[in-house]
Amino acid sequence: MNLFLLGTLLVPLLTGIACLLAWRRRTTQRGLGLAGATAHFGATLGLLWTVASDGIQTAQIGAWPAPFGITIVADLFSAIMAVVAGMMGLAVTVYSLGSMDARREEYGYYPLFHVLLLGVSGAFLAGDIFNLYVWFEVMLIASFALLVLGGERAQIEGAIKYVTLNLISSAFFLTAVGILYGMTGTLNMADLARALSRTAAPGLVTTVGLLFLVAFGIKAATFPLFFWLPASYHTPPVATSAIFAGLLTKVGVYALIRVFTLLFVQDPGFIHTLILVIAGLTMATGVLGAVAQNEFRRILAFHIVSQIGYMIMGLGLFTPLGLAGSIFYITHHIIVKTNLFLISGIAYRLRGTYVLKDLGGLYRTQPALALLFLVPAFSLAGVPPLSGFAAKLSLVQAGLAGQQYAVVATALAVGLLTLFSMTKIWAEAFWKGDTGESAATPRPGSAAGVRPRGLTSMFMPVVVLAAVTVAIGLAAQPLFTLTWRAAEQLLDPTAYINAVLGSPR
Amino acid sequence: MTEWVTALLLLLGGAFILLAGIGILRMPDVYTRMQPATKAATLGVGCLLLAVAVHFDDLGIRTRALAAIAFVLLTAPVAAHMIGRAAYIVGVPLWEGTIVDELRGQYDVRAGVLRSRATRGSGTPAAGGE
Amino acid sequence: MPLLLAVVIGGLYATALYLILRRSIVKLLIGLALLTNAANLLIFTSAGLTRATAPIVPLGSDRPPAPFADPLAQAMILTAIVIGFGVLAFMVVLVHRAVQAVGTDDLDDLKATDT
Amino acid sequence: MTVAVLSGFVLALAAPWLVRATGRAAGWVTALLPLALTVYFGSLLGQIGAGDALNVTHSWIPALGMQFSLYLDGLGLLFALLICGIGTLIFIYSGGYLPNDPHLGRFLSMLLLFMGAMLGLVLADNVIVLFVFWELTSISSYFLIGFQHSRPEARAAALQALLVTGVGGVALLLGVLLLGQVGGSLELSTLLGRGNEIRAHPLYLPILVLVLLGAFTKSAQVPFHFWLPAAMEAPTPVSAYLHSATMVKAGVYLLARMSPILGGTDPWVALVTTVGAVTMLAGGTLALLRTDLKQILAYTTVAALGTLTMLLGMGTADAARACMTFLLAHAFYKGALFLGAGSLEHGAGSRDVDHLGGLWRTMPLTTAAAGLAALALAGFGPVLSFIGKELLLEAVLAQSPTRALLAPAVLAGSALSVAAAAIVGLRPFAGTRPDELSDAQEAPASLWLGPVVLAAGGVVLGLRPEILAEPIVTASAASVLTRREVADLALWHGPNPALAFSGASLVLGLLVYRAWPTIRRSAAARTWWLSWGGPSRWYELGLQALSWLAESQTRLLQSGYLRLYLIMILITANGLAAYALLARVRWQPIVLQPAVQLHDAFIGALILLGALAAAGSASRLGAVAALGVVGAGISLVYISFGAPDLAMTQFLVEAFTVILLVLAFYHLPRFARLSGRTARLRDVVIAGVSGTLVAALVLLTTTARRDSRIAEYFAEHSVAAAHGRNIVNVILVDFRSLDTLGEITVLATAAIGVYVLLRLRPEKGSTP
Amino acid sequence: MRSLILRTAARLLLPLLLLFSVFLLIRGHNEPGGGFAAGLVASAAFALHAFAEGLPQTRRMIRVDPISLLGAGLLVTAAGGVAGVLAGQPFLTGQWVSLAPVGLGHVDIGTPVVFDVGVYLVVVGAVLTIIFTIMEEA
Amino acid sequence: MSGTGPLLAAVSNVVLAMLTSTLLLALVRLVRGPSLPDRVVALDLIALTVVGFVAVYEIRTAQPVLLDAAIVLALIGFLSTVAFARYLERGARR
Amino acid sequence: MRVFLWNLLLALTWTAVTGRFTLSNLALGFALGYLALRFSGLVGRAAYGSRIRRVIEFLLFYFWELLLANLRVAYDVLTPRHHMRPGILAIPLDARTDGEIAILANLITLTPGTLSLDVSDDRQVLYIHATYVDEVEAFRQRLKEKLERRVLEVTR
Ligand code: NA
Ligand code: NA
Repeated sequence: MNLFLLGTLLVPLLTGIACLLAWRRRTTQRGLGLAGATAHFGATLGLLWTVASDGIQTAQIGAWPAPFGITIVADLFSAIMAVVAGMMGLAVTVYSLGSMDARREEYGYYPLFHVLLLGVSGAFLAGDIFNLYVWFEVMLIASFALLVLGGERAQIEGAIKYVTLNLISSAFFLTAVGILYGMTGTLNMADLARALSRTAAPGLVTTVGLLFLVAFGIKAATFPLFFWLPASYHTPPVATSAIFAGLLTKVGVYALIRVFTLLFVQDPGFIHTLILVIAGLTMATGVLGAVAQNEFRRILAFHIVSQIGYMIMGLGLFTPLGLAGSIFYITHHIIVKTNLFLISGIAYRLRGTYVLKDLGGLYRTQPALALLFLVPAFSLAGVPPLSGFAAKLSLVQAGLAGQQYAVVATALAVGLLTLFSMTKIWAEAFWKGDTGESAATPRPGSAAGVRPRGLTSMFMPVVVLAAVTVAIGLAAQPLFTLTWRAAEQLLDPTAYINAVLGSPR
Repeated sequence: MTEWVTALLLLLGGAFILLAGIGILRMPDVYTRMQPATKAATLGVGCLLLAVAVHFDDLGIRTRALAAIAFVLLTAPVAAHMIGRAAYIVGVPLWEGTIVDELRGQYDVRAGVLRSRATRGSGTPAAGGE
Repeated sequence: MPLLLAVVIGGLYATALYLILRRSIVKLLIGLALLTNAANLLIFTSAGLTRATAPIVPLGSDRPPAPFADPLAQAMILTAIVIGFGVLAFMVVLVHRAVQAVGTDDLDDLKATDT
Repeated sequence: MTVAVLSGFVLALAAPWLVRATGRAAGWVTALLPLALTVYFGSLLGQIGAGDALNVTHSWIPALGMQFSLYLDGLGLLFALLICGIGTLIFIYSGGYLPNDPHLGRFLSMLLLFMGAMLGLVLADNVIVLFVFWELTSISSYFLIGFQHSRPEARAAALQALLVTGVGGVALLLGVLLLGQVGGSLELSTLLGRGNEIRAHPLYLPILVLVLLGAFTKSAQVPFHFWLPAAMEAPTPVSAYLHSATMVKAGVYLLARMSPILGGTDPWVALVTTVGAVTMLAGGTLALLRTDLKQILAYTTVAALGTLTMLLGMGTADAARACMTFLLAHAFYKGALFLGAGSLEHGAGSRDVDHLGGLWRTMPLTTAAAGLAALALAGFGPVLSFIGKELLLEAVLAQSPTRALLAPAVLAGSALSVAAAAIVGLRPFAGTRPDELSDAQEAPASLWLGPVVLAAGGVVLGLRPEILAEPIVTASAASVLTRREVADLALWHGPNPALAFSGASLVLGLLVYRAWPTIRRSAAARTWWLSWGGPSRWYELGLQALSWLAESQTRLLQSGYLRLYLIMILITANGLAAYALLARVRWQPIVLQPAVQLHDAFIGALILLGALAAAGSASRLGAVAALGVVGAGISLVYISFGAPDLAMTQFLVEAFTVILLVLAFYHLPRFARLSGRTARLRDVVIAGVSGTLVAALVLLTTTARRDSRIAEYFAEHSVAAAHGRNIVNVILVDFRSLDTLGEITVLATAAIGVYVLLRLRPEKGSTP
Repeated sequence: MRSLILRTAARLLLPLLLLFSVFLLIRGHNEPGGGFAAGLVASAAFALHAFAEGLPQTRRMIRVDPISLLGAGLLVTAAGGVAGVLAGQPFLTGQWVSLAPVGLGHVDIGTPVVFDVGVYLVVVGAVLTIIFTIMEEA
Repeated sequence: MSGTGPLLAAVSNVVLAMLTSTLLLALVRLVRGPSLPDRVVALDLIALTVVGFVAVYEIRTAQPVLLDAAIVLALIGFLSTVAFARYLERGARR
Repeated sequence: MRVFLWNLLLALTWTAVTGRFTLSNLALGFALGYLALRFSGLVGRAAYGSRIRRVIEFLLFYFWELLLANLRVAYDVLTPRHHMRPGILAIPLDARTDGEIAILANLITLTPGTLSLDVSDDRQVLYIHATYVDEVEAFRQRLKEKLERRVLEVTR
């Protein structure tokens, strides 16, 4: 049994429990949270290393053989996702140490955070469709609680929509799982793949696939199912926004990629083309939504939607290059988008607002922050040679190879609009001079010259993530090799199925 | 023989419960509706559980069936009491054929006090309900 | 029986969704509760119905007498029920707080966080 | 060569510290790098000029066909020398131009970044790498235009330049990727040999259009020219370097580079020549409508870029030679003029020709430099530009089919240049000095050095073109033509038609100059159409349309009404599922076993009616009670089909749900009927369709059902291996205990969620 | 307003329900029941007590804060799972011992049973946290 | 439906029909109200009837395991009734 | 002693419910019952005698009453006209302890036609709703004598 595989699940679980046992003891929880996040990141790195060198890792929970017991399984795609999740967990934890207020820390922030990580990691490792549902719910309920933690009116309002629409998604998911189980009598995904490949009712399989498409489409925030995201992501404390932005929708994307490469591959001419159309529309509507915004975090939130379009574009293309591009894109996006939210939080800490009109002068007073903003912002827009460029380039190349010119053109045009909206933030928050109003509601201690508390631990993850962005942009090849291998695994699931079920005689 | 007893008890129980169903529909106010709904149904359920006790020749099952009867007999009247009292407190009207109401004016809802007849005062039941 | 239950399940989904589409936040809540029930019943039905014994091994035996009801579907539903309950509890309180914060149960008054 | 390209980036990172360390000498110090590079590239002149090409390849992202490959031929060398040579002067100039600016470090850093990017662009062999550097030049241009970032105009101009060149960049990327696909390689050096195949490919035309779009936006061709004059918001060294000598010529470079691959076809000739000619005339004309020196120079740059483009469109050997010569000449004189304008501004405090005059006494060096450069702009005198212009005229007059059209255009273009040259070369320096310029003084060495060297360089090259110009022009023209024809550059070619043409343009130009004040006055009254119908207006309209589209789309989609979100989700799901069920499913006879008994029907009715009661109840608690009924009905189904655990749990959960709702509803307002009739009808239809689809799906599932071998396994092993007789419970705590672990985590987390929702209320002024 | 009748009944029902919940918990592995149902029954007992006597009395009676049961319960389940790992087997692998205490016959005790106890604790903790918090709000 | 003779099978059919009819009758009262206590009485009756249903089903299918479900319901079915009553009284007190 | 009896009762309930009448199971039930009693703070409160005979007598009487009353309700429910004369009466109480009052009240509720509504705070009066009140005082007396007296006989 691979301890890294287990650790990826167990560490956040045990950390969550430990934090829960230290209920209302703030300092202890901070220490536990940091230690747990570090250990989790370590475990995920170990997992990726093992998967990359030794191949797909599986474990049968309770020692019950597949397909009877629950399988947890890590192929390269899972492992990559887990590593990025671990990295974000650690980065946001460090950031939280500086940014989270004492009351929230006391009232369950750390336990909830680690339950969230548990849910996310579980979803990445689930080899069983119902188990995936359970992890989704774990992640969701933790995100619900984190979203409302603090109980401000905007949080509550945003949460109503977030919760309702996600529950609808869960209902679709559960419905689809029920029907799938009814049809096949199994839940293990590898076993399902075998069963569905010789199904007598391909039309029904397609129908169920569409149900999954809607369920995960909502989670992933694709067009026209994304409404919960822009309604809520800008409402909680920024560390929470950041971890949401980095991880939650990506679990939806992960699930889409997983089921539409492993399970529902009988009718790619229909389903994958549909996904491609959705991808294009998602990119376009998301970026237009962002263009209409004038608030730092709202712009970022709409961009998440837009970027989801790129992530599923590779799935729609359904080629190794496309999928590799998608996985690369997800990785890049998680790092970059989390970082942008973290930076918006620093700007807020310094200026007391997220409204662009009231921000300004950060370029003059905070040149380091300005530089740090530019890295993820340009990367998001796909400016070379940052990580986003390699990501976009691979998708564009895959699209051209598949002669999907419309979606390629959309992707490139949306990239330009993304750049437009990043420069809007740049021009308003950084370039523009101090506005008179911006000092209207300064944070306590943010008066000129005084560095507010906690800024160091807020800056630290931002610097590291920016460095990573630059690094995987300049040296994209190693990561790309990895995502390429991951994509090949996805497109030929035999290895996955055999790793779980053993080779067929 | 036990089969016939079981059958009889089942039919009796079913009949009582059906009676409760008809009663709850037919009776004119909430207090009179509770009569069949609580009593006939409790008796009916009692009969049905008794049928279980008779039918299964197993001590464990029999004692558990009797325990279930006891539980029903314990909880059903308490539930009825709670509803009846709540109904009165919120002022659900009595049927027009009601001949006497010695509870009128005894509740002081605001203070949370129910007086006995000896210290009858001028409190009135609060209006409302759903 | 599948036909009857299919109609029942369809009806439950329809009512639940109808309630979820109301403006009243409280109706939304009741709709969500119904939806969970509907999904559970759907799993139960599509896993196959047997008017048969519960999947419990009699004392002294080592497997249940065939035919027995599908235990895995039941376990799934149990898990889903628990999850549904937890989520519903959260939602109930969230709605309560929302009504407190906004002072109305009209969902149309809850749109400040969108554009 | 790799080091040469990357050194700029490395030094860019160090520049802020360098400035801190060297203070006022920073400009001189940083100029050492371009100087060294100039020397390096100069040393390659012999080899490359002889027709060789250098090729360096490093692996980068091979999976994407991206390798860091550089290719140095005559064309690349010409540009590299320009970039580094002029760069040297610009860095020196910048140190003097912004001596006390606290952000000088950032400025030099950006400038170095640009230089590196520009070098990369012209040396890249891999088209993607070329695009990478292409974008980097746009980005650095963005920051440099917006250097005076507190000015809204500067920010707007920066954005405009970025967007316009960004559109072109996107097109270029698409174009080169398609080119790579069609040509089977992403290396220019390889593609150069595959022009015939590419031009025959069906994708040729899209590729051509896309690449041209990239080139035209970057090189400010009509109708994309408007960003360039606006970019004059940038500090003068930037205008001189990026927006005149180098970056804007990236488009020209691209056309030249692509000539062997895409050129020579009818569409190429038609498009490139026409756009170039129109741009030449438009630039020349518009230059006359301005009084700001930098604006005038910007428009003459537009005109020059048009000329170069036109020449590349013609595609003849003459034209190629003319193009390269003119390009070289233009870099010299335009750089000198811009820097001179900057010196004027520095020394006299103004750039408006109407406010300048008689400065030749106080600023003799600047005057000399500007005068020489203005001569070059006019295309007369012993300057390289004269040679260029003569070659241009020869090329145009030699080309028969288009001569009738192009010759008058070139004549007009030359005349306009002459006029512009007169304006910038005479106006500020000649005549009487206005009083407000009394304290004007000569600029410091760092500021006059650039213009003087550049202007002088133009003269030297004009007099002795064989030193430098001939090898460069020959080699670079060879890159365009893919064959080597030695360029014979000389100032004096003897009397020929071109010379006559030249003379005519001179006369015409001077006439225009005489009439300039009148032209301006009458034009001022008529430029309204420019502000309403000009391309920059389209840009504005485009931005407005974008924000209108964005806002209305967002209002429509992200309306804030939860119901509408749900409706959209449901309609999507309904549509997809209905399509699949109707079009993709083969229906089979549905299963009806086990048969329905009377009480089953009653239970079914109970559930359905209970649900309807819950939906229709006018009272909240009534609805909760009805919900309880539904729960009871479902428990009965569980009881009827062998699921006592489920029934038990359902009872329990139902009881707690009721308690929960009752407790919570205590504070909630009563139901109000809020939706109208139409809305209710709409929702009934949507929900009804969903329900019907679910029912159909359930029925279908029963036809496809197969028995679960998983369940069979559990039955087999429950007692033997897991020590439990209740298989459901054994599944929960053993076979699938991970699910249960997740499930109780959900429950515990929900409890914490409830707790924090009710206990943790906002304090005044929180939310970090 | 208190009800004498309800209070008296609750006093009787509280031990009965608690007993019954333990019964369901223990029997759950072999008959209908199990940690979840048992936990709900136990919670019902305390909820009933709170309805009859008022929440403060119930809290005083329980003594522990229900929220601490959450961590404890999860710890118990996780510990049951980790036991397998420590024994070199996969996570959550059942570890069984067979006991024969005097008079009780043959009893199998295993980590799955421990796991169920953890479930029970979490359920009690969660449900009581939820119900009590809402009751205090009301 | 194993383990029962034809008599009990027939009788249980009749009784189940009676019980489920009662459920529907109670539902009618629940819908009609008019007061909340009326609805609660109906719900209470439904809970009791379900206990009876379980008992009959147990005999019908010879599955004594169902008894536990009946006991659970008997024990806590009235909890929701108590909750409703508490709710009503609080409302009156305000 | 009372505690012990209570505990024994719980232990018996346990064995009954678990369905295994072994000594060990009884002991386990006893132990669990003890814990439950300690936990619920009930120790030292109970008041139950061992008047088995009187209990049985009472139960027989009560079930007979129950049946009669049910038939009367049935008649009323099933016939088209209502024969009811309902009213709410105050019954003065002789019962004193919580247990006595609760048992009486529940038995009254279980009897068709009568329903305990509430007990006054001073425990002097039990308010009941009765469906067939032919004559108020006679009804009151009959209830006290037939039911309360017999209940108190059993409990005291
Ligand atoms: Na996200
Ligand atoms: Na459970």
